[in-house]
Amino acid sequence: MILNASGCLDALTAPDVAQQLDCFVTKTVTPLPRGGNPPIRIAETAVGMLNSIGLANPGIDRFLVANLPELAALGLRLWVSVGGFSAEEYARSCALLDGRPEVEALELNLSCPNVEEAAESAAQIVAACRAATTKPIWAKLSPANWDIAASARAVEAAGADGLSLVNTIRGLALDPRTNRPKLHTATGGLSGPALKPIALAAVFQCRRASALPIVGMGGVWSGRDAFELLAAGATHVALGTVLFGDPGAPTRVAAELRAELARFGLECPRDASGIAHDHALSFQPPLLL
Amino acid sequence: MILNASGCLDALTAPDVAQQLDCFVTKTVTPLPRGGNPPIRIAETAVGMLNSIGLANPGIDRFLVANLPELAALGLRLWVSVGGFSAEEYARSCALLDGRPEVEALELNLSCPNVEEAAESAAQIVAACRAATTKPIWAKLSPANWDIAASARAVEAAGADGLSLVNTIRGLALDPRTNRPKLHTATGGLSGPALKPIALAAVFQCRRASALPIVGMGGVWSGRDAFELLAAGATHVALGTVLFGDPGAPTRVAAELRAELARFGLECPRDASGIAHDHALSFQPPLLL
Amino acid sequence: MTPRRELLRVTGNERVGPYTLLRTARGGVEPGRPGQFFMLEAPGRVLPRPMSLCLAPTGELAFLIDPVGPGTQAICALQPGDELHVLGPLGNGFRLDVPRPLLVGGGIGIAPLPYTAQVLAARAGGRGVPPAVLGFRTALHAEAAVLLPGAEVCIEPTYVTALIPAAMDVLACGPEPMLEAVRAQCPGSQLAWEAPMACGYGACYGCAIEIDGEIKRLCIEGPVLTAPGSPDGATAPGSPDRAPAPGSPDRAPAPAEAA
Amino acid sequence: MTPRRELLRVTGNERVGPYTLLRTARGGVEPGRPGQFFMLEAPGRVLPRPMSLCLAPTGELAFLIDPVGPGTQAICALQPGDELHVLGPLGNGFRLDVPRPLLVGGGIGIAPLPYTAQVLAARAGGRGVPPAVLGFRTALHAEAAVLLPGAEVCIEPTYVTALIPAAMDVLACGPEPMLEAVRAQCPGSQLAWEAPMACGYGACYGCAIEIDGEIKRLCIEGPVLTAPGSPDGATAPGSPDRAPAPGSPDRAPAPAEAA
Ligand SMILES: Cc1cc2nc3c(=O)[nH]c(=O)nc-3n(C[C@H](O)[C@H](O)[C@H](O)COP(=O)(O)OP(=O)(O)OC[C@H]3O[C@@H](n4cnc5c(N)ncnc54)[C@H](O)[C@@H]3O)c2cc1C
Ligand SMILES: Cc1cc2nc3c(=O)[nH]c(=O)nc-3n(C[C@H](O)[C@H](O)[C@H](O)COP(=O)(O)OP(=O)(O)OC[C@H]3O[C@@H](n4cnc5c(N)ncnc54)[C@H](O)[C@@H]3O)c2cc1C
Ligand SMILES: Cc1cc2nc3c(=O)[nH]c(=O)nc-3n(C[C@H](O)[C@H](O)[C@H](O)COP(=O)(O)O)c2cc1C
Ligand SMILES: Cc1cc2nc3c(=O)[nH]c(=O)nc-3n(C[C@H](O)[C@H](O)[C@H](O)COP(=O)(O)O)c2cc1C
Ligand code: FES
Ligand code: FES
Repeated sequence: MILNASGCLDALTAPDVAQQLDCFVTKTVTPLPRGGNPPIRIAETAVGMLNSIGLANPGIDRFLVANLPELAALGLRLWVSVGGFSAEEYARSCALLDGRPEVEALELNLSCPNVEEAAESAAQIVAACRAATTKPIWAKLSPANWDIAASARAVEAAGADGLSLVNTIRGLALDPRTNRPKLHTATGGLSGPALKPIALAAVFQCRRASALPIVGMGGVWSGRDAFELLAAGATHVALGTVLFGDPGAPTRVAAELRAELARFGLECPRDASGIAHDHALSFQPPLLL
Repeated sequence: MILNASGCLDALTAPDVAQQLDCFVTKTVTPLPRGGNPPIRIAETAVGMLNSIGLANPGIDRFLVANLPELAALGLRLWVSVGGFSAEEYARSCALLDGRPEVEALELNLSCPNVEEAAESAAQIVAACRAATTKPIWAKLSPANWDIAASARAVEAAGADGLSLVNTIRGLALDPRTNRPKLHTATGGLSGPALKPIALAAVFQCRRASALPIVGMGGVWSGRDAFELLAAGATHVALGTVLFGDPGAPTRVAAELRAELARFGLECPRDASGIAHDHALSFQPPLLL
Repeated sequence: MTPRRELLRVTGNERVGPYTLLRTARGGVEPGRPGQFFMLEAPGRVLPRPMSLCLAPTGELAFLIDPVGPGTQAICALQPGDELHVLGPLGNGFRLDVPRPLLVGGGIGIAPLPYTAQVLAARAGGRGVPPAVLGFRTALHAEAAVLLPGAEVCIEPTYVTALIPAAMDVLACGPEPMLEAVRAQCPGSQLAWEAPMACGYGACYGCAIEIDGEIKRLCIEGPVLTAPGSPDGATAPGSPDRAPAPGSPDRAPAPAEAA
Repeated sequence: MTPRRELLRVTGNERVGPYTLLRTARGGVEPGRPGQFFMLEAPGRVLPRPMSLCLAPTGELAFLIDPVGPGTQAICALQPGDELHVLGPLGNGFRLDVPRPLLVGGGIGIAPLPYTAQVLAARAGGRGVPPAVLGFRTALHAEAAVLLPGAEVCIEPTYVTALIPAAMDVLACGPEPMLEAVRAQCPGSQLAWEAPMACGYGACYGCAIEIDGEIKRLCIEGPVLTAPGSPDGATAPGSPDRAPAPGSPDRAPAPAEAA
């Protein structure tokens, strides 16, 4: 399954891009509306980009009333990315979304500002949300983590149904003329091809540590990149930064991925999942959706 | 001051490269000798490289007897990088090095395999070493850390005299023919230009959080890169991966750095340190060596 | 509907003062309305770069580019026969149904005006090209004025605002300080703003600015925004009553961290 | 002393079978001893690539390159007039003071042999070039044999080891399985091994292999290592009595994590 990475596509302004995907993931929705950070919010680096959008979103209440019906009208399979600043905030949003049939799954953005990324904290949030919804919960982890495998095990134990790997990692770029940070917030999240080896390592390690299905993301630019995330252990792949330059990427990457699978005599993405591991992994993640 | 990054230069096989530096840093020395990991140990990625050398080194006892006198004979200013698997191991090596006048400072590789990178753990190691030596202690931190500024504050409180930022971050690359990891250990440390925005962010955040001087490193390829690390808050710069392709890099980067300083009307590296910060920082790190 | 993205062949690369006029085959890409923009692939870079359409010769598109950084330099280095991906037209262009149009450009802000003049002239039938005033930093930059024959040109320290007569329907593009000055001086003027853009079609929220007290995406709401008021003193219907201040953090909400 | 690194101009790029013979001006770089190697800058890549010297025409250096991946492909794409940094000569080459030299090459392993033959011939005075046997995968690959006139050539399924007479002083270069076979068959043979190399001068420990039960750096201790024994059955003085097995994890120490 090919999805978009949360925050990298607005299905309402670009429905035809969203329709190329197997499933659309919303930008992270927080309890209160957020305008986001002041400009400058984006900058380019060597084979990557930095962003400090700052979770601009209408807030969960308005999202439920205004955005969700519009998104549902597009007929897309829909995941909602949920953010917050405490386990209770996450759980409240999950509870509000639980009753909405148009929402297929919830992705918890556990790499949110001001939210501690320690394994217990992520697990606490997942546990609180688990109690609030019966929908599948995908835990999105940050690669800025000495032992991401431990986090994966912790959120699995807390009741997550899947992992989304990875969010951006903190980076900084200076303006060559002023020597000041390009971004207003100074540091921002690094995405794009620069993130790919880091994402591959995270997926590889989490697949060893946990039986959960994984949405792999980070610098996917081609079908080969998608194939490699699958090989490292992902069961699905999400496209982020590539969408900015190439709104046709979902169709292109899907075609390239099919060709790459065929080259290795594999029938479907599932057959490629985990093949980079030395020995057959002892488990097969559940298909989940 | 321009140094080499630990593990990226052997002064004994390339003394003329080491002599271009202001100060030579040894490869990390552990209590027991280590052969390192099986091949393949290195691989290239987009604008970066992965390594899983595995801390190959002769062990502290043989290092003191064999390597240290040879290094001293080269007449270099010398830092020794110390590794271990517990605070006691680090402290024991520091105590052994404390009495050696040819060693100017100790860099603690706190991003070592099997050593928890949690803030307390790094601080515990620093505290143990602080009790074992009067030599300056530089704490080398990993960027795989949700809150590196907290780690910086913790090691400062524990008695570190400086920070070395950053070590490599975990990455993975697959062989395009076999779809298996290129490295024998599967994952390895990502270094080179891909690490630069991550290193800049770490230096920037730690400079805000702590008054310690900082050796900045991560993808320095040019005098401009060195300048940017200084601007972000480093007081010194270390060269790593660039040395592999260009053993003349210390001389070249130093010359380019002088030109870059001149372009902005600055006299010495110190004048550039921290200029990327919006407001004059309230402290000036001590010169320390 | 997201606009068309196509791989277009470069057909020309000419120097115009310090700028480069890059011509491409048009393929199936529509030139769109004057003031709309395109995202041009920048070879070797991760993100494309937004560019106004400068000219639309038969079967071609032409962009005027100031090589200020790595992306624009990579685009300006393209030679005839090379190919690049082009996405567009994007955003909202100038409203052209105005009685007394005056084109106002500053520096590389001249870029969208030649195509604007051409379309206005075509609409006006025999009544010729609309008047235009242009300001430049140096005589070298002012060489770009050849692209807008008949325009009145000034060079710093004279500012282009000194050349704008009253009660005209201003269509302006230029650096932010110039646009701020035009907005203050010319009620109801249509101003083409800039912001850093990663996508150009509403996906990234990188181009957000404050419009009407709300954070909006310039690529979707703009890049052309109408200043409050009208040349006659009335309020232009349907136009935002507060103009944006891209890049001015004091107008933006309280900072938070990361995305 | 680290060897010289210089920016050299490419003077030629010729196809030889599936390989590329890249010629550069020599500058101040010494050709060194046959079997030594150079680190060639690979345009657009982070790390340079190790290459044996293939030929040393007056004022030039020439490398024979198999474009197997991004680095070698980038080097093979260089054209006359381009420039690249070259560091070397590095490592230990072949000992040439042997009474009955026989050159043995497999595939791209032919690379160091033409220069080796030339130097041996010069040392031998009028007694001509040393004998050589070469094995290749296909007839196309075998076209590279033109670089070593007079060599006996075989193509798979015949293996080059079938062509090696007894009691010769073998100087061999080729893929690992070939070198293992030669080592088993020819006591005292000098074998040029390969390992991934980031630096070529002892800085990175990336090329480590097991030699004499110890982990050593192939770039410093090799790439040429002498197999145990001697063609006559005696033990060659000063040569390692155990040959390395690069890339064979079973000989390497227990795995640990990261650097
Ligand atoms: C809707 C829209 C339409 C545009 N149309 C055009 C166009 O038709 N022609 C054109 O040339 N540009 C146009 N631009 C601007 C152009 O997109 C940017 O200059 C370009 O993205 C910069 O990319 P870069 O990689 O070259 O430089 P970057 O490294 O991305 O940026 C370089 C820096 O230079 C600054 N800068 C911008 N202009 C100048 C300047 N004149 N001198 C010095 N520094 C400067 C920028 O603020 C930026 O921080 C347009 C922008 C937008 C949003
Ligand atoms: C001392 C030394 C001397 C060398 N001399 C030469 C020389 O003179 N000429 C030369 O061409 N090479 C030579 N090599 C090998 C050469 O350095 C590598 O092929 C090169 O570094 C690969 O870089 P890459 O980026 O092209 O491929 P990478 O992506 O780095 O590697 C490609 C992969 O292909 C594998 N591979 C290697 N050879 C082949 C092959 N024939 N077919 C398919 N896959 C292969 C490698 O194991 C590697 O995993 C030498 C190596 C050493 C250590
Ligand atoms: C502009 C931008 C905005 C993003 N916003 C969000 C967000 O709201 N929530 C979230 O979980 N991730 C967000 N991300 C992270 C992406 O979902 C993704 O994890 C990351 O970009 C890595 O994938 P990529 O390299 O393919 O872009 C954002 C990324 C970018 C570039
Ligand atoms: C081959 C290699 C070996 C390394 N060995 C060590 C080491 O022994 N101890 C250590 O603290 N860091 C080690 N590092 C990390 C570097 O010191 C440095 O932190 C990192 O490479 C980032 O700098 P760079 O991008 O300039 O290479 C090693 C890096 C490389 C590439
Ligand atoms: S440029 Fe991406 S939302 Fe406007
Ligand atoms: S190649 Fe770097 S030590 Fe041998």
